[in-house]
Amino acid sequence: MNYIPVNEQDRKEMLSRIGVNSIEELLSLQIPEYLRAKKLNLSEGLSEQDLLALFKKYAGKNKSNLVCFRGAGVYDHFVPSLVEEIVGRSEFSTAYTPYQAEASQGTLQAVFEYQSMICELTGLDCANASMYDGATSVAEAVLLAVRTSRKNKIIISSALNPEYLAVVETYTKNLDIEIVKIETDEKTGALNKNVLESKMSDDIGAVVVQSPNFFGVVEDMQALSETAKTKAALFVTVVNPVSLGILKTPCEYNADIAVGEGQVFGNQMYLGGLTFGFLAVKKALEWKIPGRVVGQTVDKNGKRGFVLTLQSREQHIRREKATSNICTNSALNAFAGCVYMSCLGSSGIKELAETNISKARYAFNAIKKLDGFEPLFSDSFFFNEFIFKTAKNIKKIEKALLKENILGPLNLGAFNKKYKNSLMFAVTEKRTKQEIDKLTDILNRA
Amino acid sequence: MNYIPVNEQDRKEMLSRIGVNSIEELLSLQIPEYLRAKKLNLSEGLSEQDLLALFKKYAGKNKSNLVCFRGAGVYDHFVPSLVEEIVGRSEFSTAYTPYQAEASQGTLQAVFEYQSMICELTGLDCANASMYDGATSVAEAVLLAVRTSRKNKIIISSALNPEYLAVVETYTKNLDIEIVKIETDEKTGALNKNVLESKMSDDIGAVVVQSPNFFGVVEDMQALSETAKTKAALFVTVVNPVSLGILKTPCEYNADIAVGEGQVFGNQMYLGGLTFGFLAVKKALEWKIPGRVVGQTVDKNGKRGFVLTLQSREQHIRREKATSNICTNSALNAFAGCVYMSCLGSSGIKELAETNISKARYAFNAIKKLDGFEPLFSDSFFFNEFIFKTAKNIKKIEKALLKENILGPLNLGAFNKKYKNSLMFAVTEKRTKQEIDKLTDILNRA
Amino acid sequence: MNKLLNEIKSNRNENRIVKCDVPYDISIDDKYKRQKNHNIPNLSESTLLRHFTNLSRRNYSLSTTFYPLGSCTMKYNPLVNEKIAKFEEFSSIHPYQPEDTIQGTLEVMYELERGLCEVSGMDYFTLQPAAGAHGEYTGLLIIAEYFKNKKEKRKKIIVPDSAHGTNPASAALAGFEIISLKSDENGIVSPENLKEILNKDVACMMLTVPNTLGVFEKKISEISEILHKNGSLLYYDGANLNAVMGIVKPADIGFDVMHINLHKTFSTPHGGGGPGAGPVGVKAFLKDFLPIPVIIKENDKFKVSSGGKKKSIGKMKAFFGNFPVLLKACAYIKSLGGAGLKEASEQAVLNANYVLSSLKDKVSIPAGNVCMHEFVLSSKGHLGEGVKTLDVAKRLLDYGYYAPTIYFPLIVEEAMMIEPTETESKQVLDEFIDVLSKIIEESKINPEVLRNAPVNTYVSRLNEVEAARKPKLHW
Amino acid sequence: MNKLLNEIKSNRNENRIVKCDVPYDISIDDKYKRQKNHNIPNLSESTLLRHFTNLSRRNYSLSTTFYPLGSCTMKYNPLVNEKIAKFEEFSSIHPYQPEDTIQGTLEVMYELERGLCEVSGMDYFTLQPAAGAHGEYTGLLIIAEYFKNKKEKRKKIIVPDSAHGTNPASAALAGFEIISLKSDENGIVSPENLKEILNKDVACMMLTVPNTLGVFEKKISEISEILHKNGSLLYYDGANLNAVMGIVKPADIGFDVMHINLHKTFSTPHGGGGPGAGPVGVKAFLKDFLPIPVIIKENDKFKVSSGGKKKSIGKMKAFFGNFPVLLKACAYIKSLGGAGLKEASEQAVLNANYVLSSLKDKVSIPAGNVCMHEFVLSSKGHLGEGVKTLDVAKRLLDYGYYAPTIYFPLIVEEAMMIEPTETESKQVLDEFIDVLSKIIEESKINPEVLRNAPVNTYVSRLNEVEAARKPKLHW
Ligand SMILES: Cc1ncc(COP(=O)(O)O)c(C=O)c1O
Ligand SMILES: Cc1ncc(COP(=O)(O)O)c(C=O)c1O
Repeated sequence: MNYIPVNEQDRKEMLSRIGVNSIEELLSLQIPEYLRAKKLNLSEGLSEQDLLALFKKYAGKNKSNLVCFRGAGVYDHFVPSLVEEIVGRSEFSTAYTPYQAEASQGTLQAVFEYQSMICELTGLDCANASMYDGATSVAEAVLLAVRTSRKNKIIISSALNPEYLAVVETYTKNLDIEIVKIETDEKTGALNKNVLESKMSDDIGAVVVQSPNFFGVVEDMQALSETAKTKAALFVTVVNPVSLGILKTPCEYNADIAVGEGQVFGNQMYLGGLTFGFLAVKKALEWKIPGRVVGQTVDKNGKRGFVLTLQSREQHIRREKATSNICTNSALNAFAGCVYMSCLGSSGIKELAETNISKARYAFNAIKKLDGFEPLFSDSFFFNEFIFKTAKNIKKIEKALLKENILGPLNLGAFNKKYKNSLMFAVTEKRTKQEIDKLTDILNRA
Repeated sequence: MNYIPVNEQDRKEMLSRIGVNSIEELLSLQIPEYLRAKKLNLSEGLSEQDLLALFKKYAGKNKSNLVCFRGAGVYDHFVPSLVEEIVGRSEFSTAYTPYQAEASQGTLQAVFEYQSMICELTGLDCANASMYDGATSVAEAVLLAVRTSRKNKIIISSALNPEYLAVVETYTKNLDIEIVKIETDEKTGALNKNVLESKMSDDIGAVVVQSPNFFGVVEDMQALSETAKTKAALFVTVVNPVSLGILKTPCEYNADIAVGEGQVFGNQMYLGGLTFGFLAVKKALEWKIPGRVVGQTVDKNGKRGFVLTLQSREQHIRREKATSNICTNSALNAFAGCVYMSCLGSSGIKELAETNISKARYAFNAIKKLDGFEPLFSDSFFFNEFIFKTAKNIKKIEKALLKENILGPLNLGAFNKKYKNSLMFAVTEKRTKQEIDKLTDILNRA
Repeated sequence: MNKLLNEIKSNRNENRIVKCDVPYDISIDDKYKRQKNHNIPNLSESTLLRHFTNLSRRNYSLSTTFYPLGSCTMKYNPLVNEKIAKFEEFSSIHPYQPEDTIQGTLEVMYELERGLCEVSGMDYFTLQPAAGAHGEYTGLLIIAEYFKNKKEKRKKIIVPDSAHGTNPASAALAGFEIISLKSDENGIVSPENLKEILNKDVACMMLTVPNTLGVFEKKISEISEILHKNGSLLYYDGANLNAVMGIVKPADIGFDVMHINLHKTFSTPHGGGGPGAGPVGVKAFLKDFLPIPVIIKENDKFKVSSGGKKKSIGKMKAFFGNFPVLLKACAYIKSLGGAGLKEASEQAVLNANYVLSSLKDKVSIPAGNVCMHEFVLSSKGHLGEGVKTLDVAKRLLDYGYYAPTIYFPLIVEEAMMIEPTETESKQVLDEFIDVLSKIIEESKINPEVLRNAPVNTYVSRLNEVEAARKPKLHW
Repeated sequence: MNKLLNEIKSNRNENRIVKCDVPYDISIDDKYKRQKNHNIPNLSESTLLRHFTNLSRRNYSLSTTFYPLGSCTMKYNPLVNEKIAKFEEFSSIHPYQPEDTIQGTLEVMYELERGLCEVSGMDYFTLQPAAGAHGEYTGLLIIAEYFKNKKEKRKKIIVPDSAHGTNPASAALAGFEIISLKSDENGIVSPENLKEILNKDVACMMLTVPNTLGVFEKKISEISEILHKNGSLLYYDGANLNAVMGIVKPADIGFDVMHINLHKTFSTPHGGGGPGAGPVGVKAFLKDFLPIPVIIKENDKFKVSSGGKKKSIGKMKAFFGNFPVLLKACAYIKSLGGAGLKEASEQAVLNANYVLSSLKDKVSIPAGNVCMHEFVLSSKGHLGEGVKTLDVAKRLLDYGYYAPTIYFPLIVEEAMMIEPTETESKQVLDEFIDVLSKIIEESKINPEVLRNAPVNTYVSRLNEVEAARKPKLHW
């Protein structure tokens, strides 16, 4: 099976214009025989119907559509139909990066609108078109901070999502950058301003803090930012955009760079494979940021239009001196985020955040009442994710929940022995009261 | 919940321009108080998420996606992804009937292409844009035949799909039209030319024959048509368009009108609710046909374009003298048919027919070998549907099949006592060898 | 780029769709066999995607533009309903599946029926009719059957001259003779006129409320009384139900039979000409005449009942009706709820009056200064030399609007029927008002521009006369 | 109609998406609480559908037009793959679900890995990289780790001057210094030149085969030998793999590491700028350096393995990679099969040569008269007074074509890089050839037309200089 719209007759005519007898001849003119490959050892092609059947079979091997109380970086939020409808339009999905601006005003204006909404949400001045995901956006933020501060020592909260931390470590490993980790308080799960203060010195380029942090705890960003600024370090925040409907904005606590994972805005979970990283900065850093940026301009007739801009930062122009090697990014996922944000609007995003927090608190309070469950950080302020220690058998709990099609909390012990017996719950707006009650009930009986 | 994009502030400004204080005032100016309704007793509105959950609940009460060996008018054919993609484009689905031609060239050209392909398929000269379904297209064909022949006695094969027959009876009941049924041969399940001949007389306006008929048997249309023509009656054929990839065309046996159900071309089964009737005629009947017709023309600059035409036949102009009362038809379903036909092309439609017949014969031959199953019409030529008499317990068979997610053959006894113990099987290209073998196996063990 | 399918050449070698995994077995007696090959090109999927995607871009549609097409209620078609309609649990159902395997499907239909009954006040509904006209036809057959059953010979139906063309056409199809009733300049029926033409031959009168001019029939009670006293029935053409949900129930104000266009009031998309659905509601005394099958609920189980309905008019369509349309309409009712439906109608009325108020000084509004969900204006005397309503309509296309319904109802000269619906914002209406006003001015200053319109569409004005004179109906 | 989101006013009253069915519990200490409201308009779904649908109509895209964008392999993106990618069984999976609940997902990734290995000849693949550049970066980190492990200090990477910008940029990011290698006018690397600059500092050389001029590197074996003898490795930038599937395997001809752009060769759509996927393949000796986690098959069960990989470069992206892209690519391989993939490459080569042959008398083709899947032309000296390649590109937009890649590779003046791909028909190519020839003529007769192009697009030529001078990056 193939998608080739050329038949034998066409092929003959084409070969004859070229002046060869066969495609084989065309190839042999260019490729020495001894370099040629043998027949590919792959299964035979499939008809559309058989292909669907094969992938239905694969699909059937998953236990899917679970009621999800698991987060840790990827969250089960509701995706409005509008997002799928728009993002699925082939004019968006089958276009390339908008090199020809005049023929790409759809994509370009959408990116401009996306950038605008990210700026609104974070309060910062300039957002790029997207990075691959939250993890790489943190890594790029670190590089940006090093570039800007001209200091190669970066403090990072150890409560940064461990996947992100791993990526930052990979990205920086060959670049003579020193990562200094600071630990969170054992009691609160939050960073302690004094601890940060004790690590600050003039050679620190930036302080990177995630809030809500990996444990779900909201940090006192104001205090941390002020502490970072005492030594003129940049303050880099890693934020869950859903939380920005209600939590203090990066701008409000004077962050220089805000990054994060956008999957929560209009993208399904897909094994964590439908992601985009957002990256926003203060005006001063505008010309230093990585990735594509869209700007407004006018056409010959003075009509408003949009183009890729600040391009001299980029690899296709500056090559090894570019601010990043990124080329293809996560445009369509960021576009889903764009449609999602517009679909909710300011008031909807606020309600979204409020609903998340309300449901998470409802679940937290219900679980707290159960025998055998104790909050790991009892007095901390969390957003939509929290941790309980339990004396119960975690494997058994997971099984009991799965039997009822519930993907229960994450066993933090699997990440870090320090957190043995700790379960991390994520509760989004998508979880109904009924589902939460059922979870609580099963936990109770387990 | 509602979809209203107007808030209180807007509303105030609007009311003030109108010069009233409230919508209520606007209503009370026009509607006497005593005519006003009480509060609607309906459940509260639902959010998008809750609505989806409710309908997932309904959906879950169906036993769906069965391996379908049932036909009798609605068939389980494969629908290519292209059809869904195109038909789902909102520019097509959310447009109205193309009254403003210049702003509707997409729909209009598509209908023109649809008409063209129906003409290609049937060999006739003119097709309309669609009727509601196969049944109403037969009914409209009868009315058209009466109108054209000016004779109100119509012969109809009793092997016409009983649902269609019922609709024809409803449509003709108040119109002084006499329906004469002719029976099929008990042995062959087909009409006998001599029987038709014996019923023919000068006052017969038309002869209506379905082929493959309700029993799946292909009629000798040539002979029947010739017989009808001996008395100058119109020959009206009801055809399964899939079969036209291989069977003689209405044109080839000199039919005047060809109608049928288009669901088989690109529309899912949906309880028999995603249908369109096609209706094609010879040139001479062009001005008499019911429904919308699209024609080619040119614009002011000589550029090709398409418009609704022959409109003076229609209700909005001719009112009670119109050729039909139809207004809204089944445009989008017919469009699915259009995309489907184009997706297969001539050679694909031929292969489709050949695959249907091959698979049906494979199943027929396998079942024939089983104890307790005997073909009802052993020597007749069938397309993709056939009947077996069985001594086995039909209820038990159905149950056993359903347990394996197979929707087995139709129990004809439920339609007509005459066919007690008869099972009608439909086998389309969508059924795999494996599925047919499984069916046979279960039948054998039942 | 402007090719017809048959002008495209992208010949694929093989078919990706159909595959035969049993031995080919296709020997056929020549007398059954197709001789001539048809000429449908064998094109690649990529070619076809491009062809049809580009075609789609030549359509104005509700998803791209304001569509103030009077009488058609081009309101927003919620996407979530489309999504629900795609559930395989609904799409893969065969109509002859056993009842207990389609309980979900039947429940949806049952719930829709109940919802329509509540909105309309009727006691029973059939969901079988496929469109408004089909619903009219069904309703009139029910009425015919009712009288047949009463052994009354009533062969006439009164239809106001302002009615939609399908009303008389359906009546004729149902075997009735039509008596056309002259309405006043508001499209309103006067009880006096009615009395004059009424007699024992009259089976029923068909009415639209509000009427096609957007005017609520104030004397409806009187009219109903007159008809019912005469033994005649009253039929409600539900095309304009979007004006009165939660405000007036047709059954309460005297109607006996009605249809509803789900593709109008209940927001299912129109598909460029269908499929729609035209459920028919009746009062209890007409129940037995409804088409078969009907869906009933017994001990929390849903059943399909066809038998024992001797009086039924029979079947109007194979199987059950346009199920996906029914499904979307049911979802619409569930999502809005009672309050939402009423808000919808109220806002529809507000929007129409807002546009009317804003235009009333620039055109004539024969039916006066308030309206229900739509209104009809006459451009006569308000346009420049030689400019017609048709030209205004075409010029609107140039500004990116679909045109309102024109030259309907027939009783208004140079009519333009505007129905904004409730799902348009004040901003959209303001801009439309501005543009229409501007066009009216333009017609005086530069009438040629209107007569040459449209110029911004894919084709300029098309020659309809030529199309009908020498019909070219296929490639 | 040309509004930005924040200029639209269609204020809805309520939110239809989010609903809270537990008691509101939102008290927050002020120090955590957002003070300023953001300014994202609250618009209705109907308004947004129209806004974004209209935006979509301002894009050229593969689904509407020929898109001969060299180096980008804009081949047809099969719809069935999109459909498969939407299966809820895949979309609803959380990355931390237990292995035994995601066997289907893991099997898809495993099958894709196997398929890519077969096509490329490599022994192992990681699917984690999110795009081509990310793949380069991954591959170079693997190479760096390999040398670290061998305790060799090799800090340099050779990149030909014809290479894509991401090559040097990725190398820099991986901590390498770049040695630019001058290639000949065909973009071909000469073994002699290579030898001259080679030394023990060189970790690897990056090559694209065929190169960015569409020329197959005939001396690849010699180059490979030179490098390997020096202890250096050879990196394959797989952006041009569409030329050689089933024809040449990169691993066979001397490459040690490579990435593949699934959004090019394996037909996943480009999404207006991603997401793509850039799986990286390595020969067995580099296996241990691959990113974690890896997917392994044990006793017919699929497992995710992260541990025991001490040598791994670590993680390149959170979780597993861009799964929906991987899924589509896997479906593509399964649907074409081995023969289909080879046919695809063969036809891609034929199509490119057909266009080349048809244009060769009208422009310069620096790399000669045959090519692989794409070719680069130079318009220098073939256009009218003052007309540039840029103008030709813009004029192509007027004729409804997306423009080829221009001014790349950097070594060709006034370059235009044309890659037709295998999914275009002869008719499409013929028409494109005609139009391009016509434009070249036009440039001589009427150069202004080109300099003013485009005129048929939604906006005319945009001022990029102004955009960068006074950046306006949000509303
Ligand atoms: C007033 C009125 N009655 C009846 C109809 C006919 O409805 P349908 O087109 O669904 O058959 C229409 C539709 O245009 C209408 O506006
Ligand atoms: C030759 C070449 N290398 C590398 C890349 C980078 O790939 P990506 O955009 O997927 O990061 C491209 C893409 O344009 C390319 O053409």
